[in-house]
Amino acid sequence: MAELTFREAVAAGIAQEMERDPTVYFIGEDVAAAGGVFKATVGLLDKFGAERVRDTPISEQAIVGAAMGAAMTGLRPIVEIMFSDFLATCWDMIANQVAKTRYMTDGQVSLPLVIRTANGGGSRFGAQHSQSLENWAMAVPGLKVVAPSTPADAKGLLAAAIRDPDPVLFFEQKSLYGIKGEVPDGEHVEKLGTARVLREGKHCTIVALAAMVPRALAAAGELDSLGIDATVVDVRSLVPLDTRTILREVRKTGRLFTVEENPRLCGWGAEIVSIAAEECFDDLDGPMVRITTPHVPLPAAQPMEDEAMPTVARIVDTVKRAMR
Amino acid sequence: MAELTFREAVAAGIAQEMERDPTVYFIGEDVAAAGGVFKATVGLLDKFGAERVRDTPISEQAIVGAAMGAAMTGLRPIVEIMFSDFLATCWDMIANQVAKTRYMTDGQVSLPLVIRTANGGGSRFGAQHSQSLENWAMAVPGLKVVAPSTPADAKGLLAAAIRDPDPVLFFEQKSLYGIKGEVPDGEHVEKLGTARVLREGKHCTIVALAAMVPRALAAAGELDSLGIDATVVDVRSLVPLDTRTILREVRKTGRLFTVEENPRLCGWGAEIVSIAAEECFDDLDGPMVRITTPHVPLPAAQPMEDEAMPTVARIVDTVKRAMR
Amino acid sequence: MGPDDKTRLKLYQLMVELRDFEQRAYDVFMENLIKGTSHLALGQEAIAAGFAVAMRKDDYTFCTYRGHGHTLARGASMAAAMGELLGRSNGMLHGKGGSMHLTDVTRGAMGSYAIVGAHMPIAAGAAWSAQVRKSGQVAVCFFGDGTTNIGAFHETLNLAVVWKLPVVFVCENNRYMEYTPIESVTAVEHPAADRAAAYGLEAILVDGNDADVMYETASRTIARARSGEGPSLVEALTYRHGGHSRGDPASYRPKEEVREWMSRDPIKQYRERLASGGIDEAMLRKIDDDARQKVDLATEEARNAPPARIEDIESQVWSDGGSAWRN
Amino acid sequence: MGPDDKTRLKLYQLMVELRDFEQRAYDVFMENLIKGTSHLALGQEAIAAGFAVAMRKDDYTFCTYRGHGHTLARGASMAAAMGELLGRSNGMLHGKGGSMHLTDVTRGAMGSYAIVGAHMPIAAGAAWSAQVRKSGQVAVCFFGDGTTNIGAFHETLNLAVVWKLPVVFVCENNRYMEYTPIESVTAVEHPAADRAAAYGLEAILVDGNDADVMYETASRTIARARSGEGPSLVEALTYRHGGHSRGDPASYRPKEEVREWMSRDPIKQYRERLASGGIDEAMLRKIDDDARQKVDLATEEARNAPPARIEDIESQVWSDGGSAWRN
Ligand SMILES: Cc1ncc(C[n+]2csc(CCOP(=O)(O)OP(=O)(O)O)c2C)c(N)n1
Ligand SMILES: Cc1ncc(C[n+]2csc(CCOP(=O)(O)OP(=O)(O)O)c2C)c(N)n1
Ligand SMILES: [Mg+2]
Ligand SMILES: [Mg+2]
Repeated sequence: MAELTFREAVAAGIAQEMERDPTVYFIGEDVAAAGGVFKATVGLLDKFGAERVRDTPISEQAIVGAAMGAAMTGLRPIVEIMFSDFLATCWDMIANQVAKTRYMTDGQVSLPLVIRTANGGGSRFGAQHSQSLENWAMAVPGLKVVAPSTPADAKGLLAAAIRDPDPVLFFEQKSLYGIKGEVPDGEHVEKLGTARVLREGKHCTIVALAAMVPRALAAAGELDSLGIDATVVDVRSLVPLDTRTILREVRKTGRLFTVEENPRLCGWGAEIVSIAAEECFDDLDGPMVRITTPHVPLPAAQPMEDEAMPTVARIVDTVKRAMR
Repeated sequence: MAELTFREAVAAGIAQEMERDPTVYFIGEDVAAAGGVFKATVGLLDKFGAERVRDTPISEQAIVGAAMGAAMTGLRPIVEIMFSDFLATCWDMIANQVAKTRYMTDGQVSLPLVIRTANGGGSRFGAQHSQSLENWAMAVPGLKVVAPSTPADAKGLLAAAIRDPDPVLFFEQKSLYGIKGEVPDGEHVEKLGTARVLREGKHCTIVALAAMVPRALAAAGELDSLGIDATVVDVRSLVPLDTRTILREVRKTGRLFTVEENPRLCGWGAEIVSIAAEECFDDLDGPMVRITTPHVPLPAAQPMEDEAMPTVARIVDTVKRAMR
Repeated sequence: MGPDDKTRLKLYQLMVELRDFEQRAYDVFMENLIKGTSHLALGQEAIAAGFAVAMRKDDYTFCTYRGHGHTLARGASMAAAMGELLGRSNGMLHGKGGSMHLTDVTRGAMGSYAIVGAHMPIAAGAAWSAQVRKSGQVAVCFFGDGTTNIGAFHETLNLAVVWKLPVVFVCENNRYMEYTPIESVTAVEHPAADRAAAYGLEAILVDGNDADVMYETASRTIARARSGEGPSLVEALTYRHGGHSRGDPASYRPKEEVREWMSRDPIKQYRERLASGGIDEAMLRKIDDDARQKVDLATEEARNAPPARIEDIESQVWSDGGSAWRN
Repeated sequence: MGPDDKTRLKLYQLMVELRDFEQRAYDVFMENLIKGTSHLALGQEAIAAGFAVAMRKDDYTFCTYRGHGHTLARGASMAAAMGELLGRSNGMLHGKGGSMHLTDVTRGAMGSYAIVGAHMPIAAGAAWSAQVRKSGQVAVCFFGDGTTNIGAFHETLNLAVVWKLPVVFVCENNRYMEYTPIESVTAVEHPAADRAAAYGLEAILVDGNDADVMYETASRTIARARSGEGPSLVEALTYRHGGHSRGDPASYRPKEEVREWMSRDPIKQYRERLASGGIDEAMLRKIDDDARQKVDLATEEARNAPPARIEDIESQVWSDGGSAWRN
């Protein structure tokens, strides 16, 4: 096992797959010579050359569209959209073209294509560079959606996304790029659509994603000392969604909390709560509560941004009060 | 009271406000000379002239951006985006610029601007011209979201949207354009953020929006004859959301069903279910169930499209089985 | 000079087939058998035929909602096309796509896209793939005059030139974006040709109603792409004989304009040229008759096919054939 | 000829103030007082100053994340700008926007936008509003070379010309989009000037490091817009003295290129021109000293201001001052 940062693990995942499969190509803005603005693709140009690792103009529609056309005709492209906020500038390509073309042609084309993007807040970049937008993708049929929380998963889930025969949106939380963790040596591939139980408790189940996972774990630690024993589940993949694992854990504890970085309305938390409300209502012992950023654009200044996003303190406090 | 079609009511609402307020301008593709591809703006060019009612190039980003710049500087523009599916081509303008600029500037600018768009399925147009996308807008802080179900509301809520000092996305369900209904004579303005209880029942509450409202009502009629007495609520406005009315009705019956035209994941139904799951858990007598289109792009052929969208039969059947 | 007789007959035959198919599509629509919409390319046949005849079998076509002709021109089944329009289970997409999305990947017809401009970068992407796979394939992308004003047009042209992609962009300037005259919403007279220089490209403005010209233009630009010299942008002047889509009587068009363009019908013109060039009238008549018969058969087959299958609704979202988003 | 002495001194003063502010922003960043990012326009001051001096008080400025200078040039408070960079409650946006979003509507500084190209149609919209309100106002929109390759650029230019809007588009060609040389991703040599013809516009390519040239260009294009003759597209050649954003050492740039451009520093050049044109050295020194003092005071004020207020998080989503999405 090597200790890697999250950003190194991303580069390692791409490198592993590009080595294995000559049809994997990687394009994006400033990704080649510069190694990406988050330095998550450093070294790839040197390893794989300028044909397979290419800088593009600032043309998000053309970038995603080009990847789609290439995926339809024999390549397995990886695209970087620098910040997930910029997905909006190519949303037609993603939501209307990439997501729907296989279905509309009744399976005549496959779209093995990965769109990687830096997601989320915590960098004091303001509302146009800080959004957590995994829910935009989740709401569109035809897209798979993945968001890892550790360096090992960054590598393993990215590798799985690249091997997947369908389009995958891969969200890399900016606030995680610097964290370090053990990453298995040699080929490492995870399985999409599998949640991971990180902690088993008796009293409630806290479900979290990406940067909210370490916070949920820290909160569970504090709650323990208050006599509340919480299960913590890392969702990892929103589509496919591992409802089997999630519902099993909810049933065991009878209480569900979700921790979402995104703004309040229509997030993945609402989806999971709604599934539980329909499918395990009788196992519930009390209200299900979502912990989210308020429904506002994210402010830039450090104290405001820190307070807006779900903090460990707010998770602890919310769970404590709801469990009273 | 005059009987108008839904499309006539839209034109009447725009005309009422353009007459009243000289700062209201209307732009879009084929909206002026042609009166819109859905003929919902016929007559406006003649009434208000080519300066206030303008055809644009096929440039959705420029259209919405121009409206935003104009709204910041003294106009109250109305924009037509021909099909809601095309919102994706200008999603950055809507989700990142229009929605966030007031907040980012801490209130230095106001954005009194309405984006009208033809929404939803039932026209056999296929997956790129049939989406119900009100949830995309609902998930973005800074946008108000309205979707009327009757000609009277089409006029009254559109007038309210135009008068509103904030950006409103106004979804006109294509399958409703042809329906007729009484519309109050003279000035008619509704209030945003108010749901309407259309039927009061004892056993369950069915919450619906836009084209699903008549279906929910028809289903309630059939359920009645099966001994199930359902409340039906027309949500009308997703942001602001009239949670007071909705939760009150859910509390009264103890059972909640939502009927959504959109695909399965992360819709407004999930939001309402989640609010109920947190705020009136103790009043619930059983699972809350969402009735939606499956999580697939909408197919084109008539039998497939009809079956994919929530039908009266499916609503009846779902409620009946859940209430057993 | 111009193409040889065999090629000319092929061009003529294709144009007649596309014309007859579109006219039949109009007729069945009037019978209320087409439930959705349809956008006919009546009058624009020379462009589709000119390019299709010049293309290699494994080249890629990308087109729009006005794409029946482009798809059929690559050899896709007429019965499957008509079936798709009628929402039948024999449809090319088994009812999932409808008139606006005809696709036959086995023939290189890589799809009809219904959002203006969206297919342009996708076509560039197929060309990129051909380039790096060194397959020698070329992508040809058809679009309208109105499409030149959308952002995706600009992004695509720039990228295609910078990457020297083997792709030919063909603007079918039929003078209208839906109901609006193109000149009223465009900053330059020739929406594509006047913009070629903005991408370092030659301005190519040709008569889109002349099948020989279109064949020659296609051959030249495809050869350029195939030899690694990069993309081209062609503007072909043409005219829609009918409205924008089903039910549009196109009454916004000046009568004089319509009359003038109808007199320049690409098929009538070409038939006369062939006849005066020594092609036997009987041969032409046989092509006409065969085309009509082909369309008759295809229509019959589609009419008799059962409706699209409800059980297909939840298939083919994913490569495993299904649509499961959860376990 | 060129501008008169009063104008020249104003141009010089503005450039020095913008330079000193940016340098101070860099310093406080190095002190780790700026938590987010910041994009400095060091070296590009002549463009901001030339336009700001030529603009009427009620004209509109739209700029990018690299917008400190453009905002300050309109007369916005330096203390409020520095406060915003530092995330203080005295910030121009009270901490909500940060470095990339400086805005002072009372000065016509209509916002700094952080998504490439997005502000271009918004600027056109402000011009449309001025046009129909017959206010005589002009909108000026600044953006970079890299921005010319995004779709919004194309849509905006076309619309602005078709509607003859009173707007001036100013491309600050500093040769790089972030870390990538512009020529490696652009189909033409001059990303804006070579594309003007695609919108029926004159190609305007000027020395963006010459304040007199920028002032003259600004005056001419603004006058054209104000008189109803429509938009202009200006390409001003310039250079970033530093990296793209905080912490970028810009080591990807050839040393020779950097040396050459540094020798063409717009402020140094202009100071020499003024001095050799008979302006008293003491007068120039006073401008230099005043600017430094102004920046000192502003920085002091910002440093001493309390941090942005947490209670503001949920305010100003809506015009009622709040953020309620439910009742
Ligand atoms: C982004 C987008 N905007 C608007 C439309 C609606 N629309 C469909 S066809 C069309 C006109 C296209 O004109 P043109 O490019 O000239 O092609 P033609 O129909 O003449 O073949 C419009 C506006 C669309 N499909 N996509
Ligand atoms: C749509 C979009 N894509 C990418 C980015 C990231 N980005 C920020 S600045 C920049 C380079 C812009 O270059 P240019 O237009 O030349 O302006 P400059 O920074 O040189 O002033 C990029 C790619 C962005 N903000 N928005
Ligand atoms: Mg056209
Ligand atoms: Mg630049």
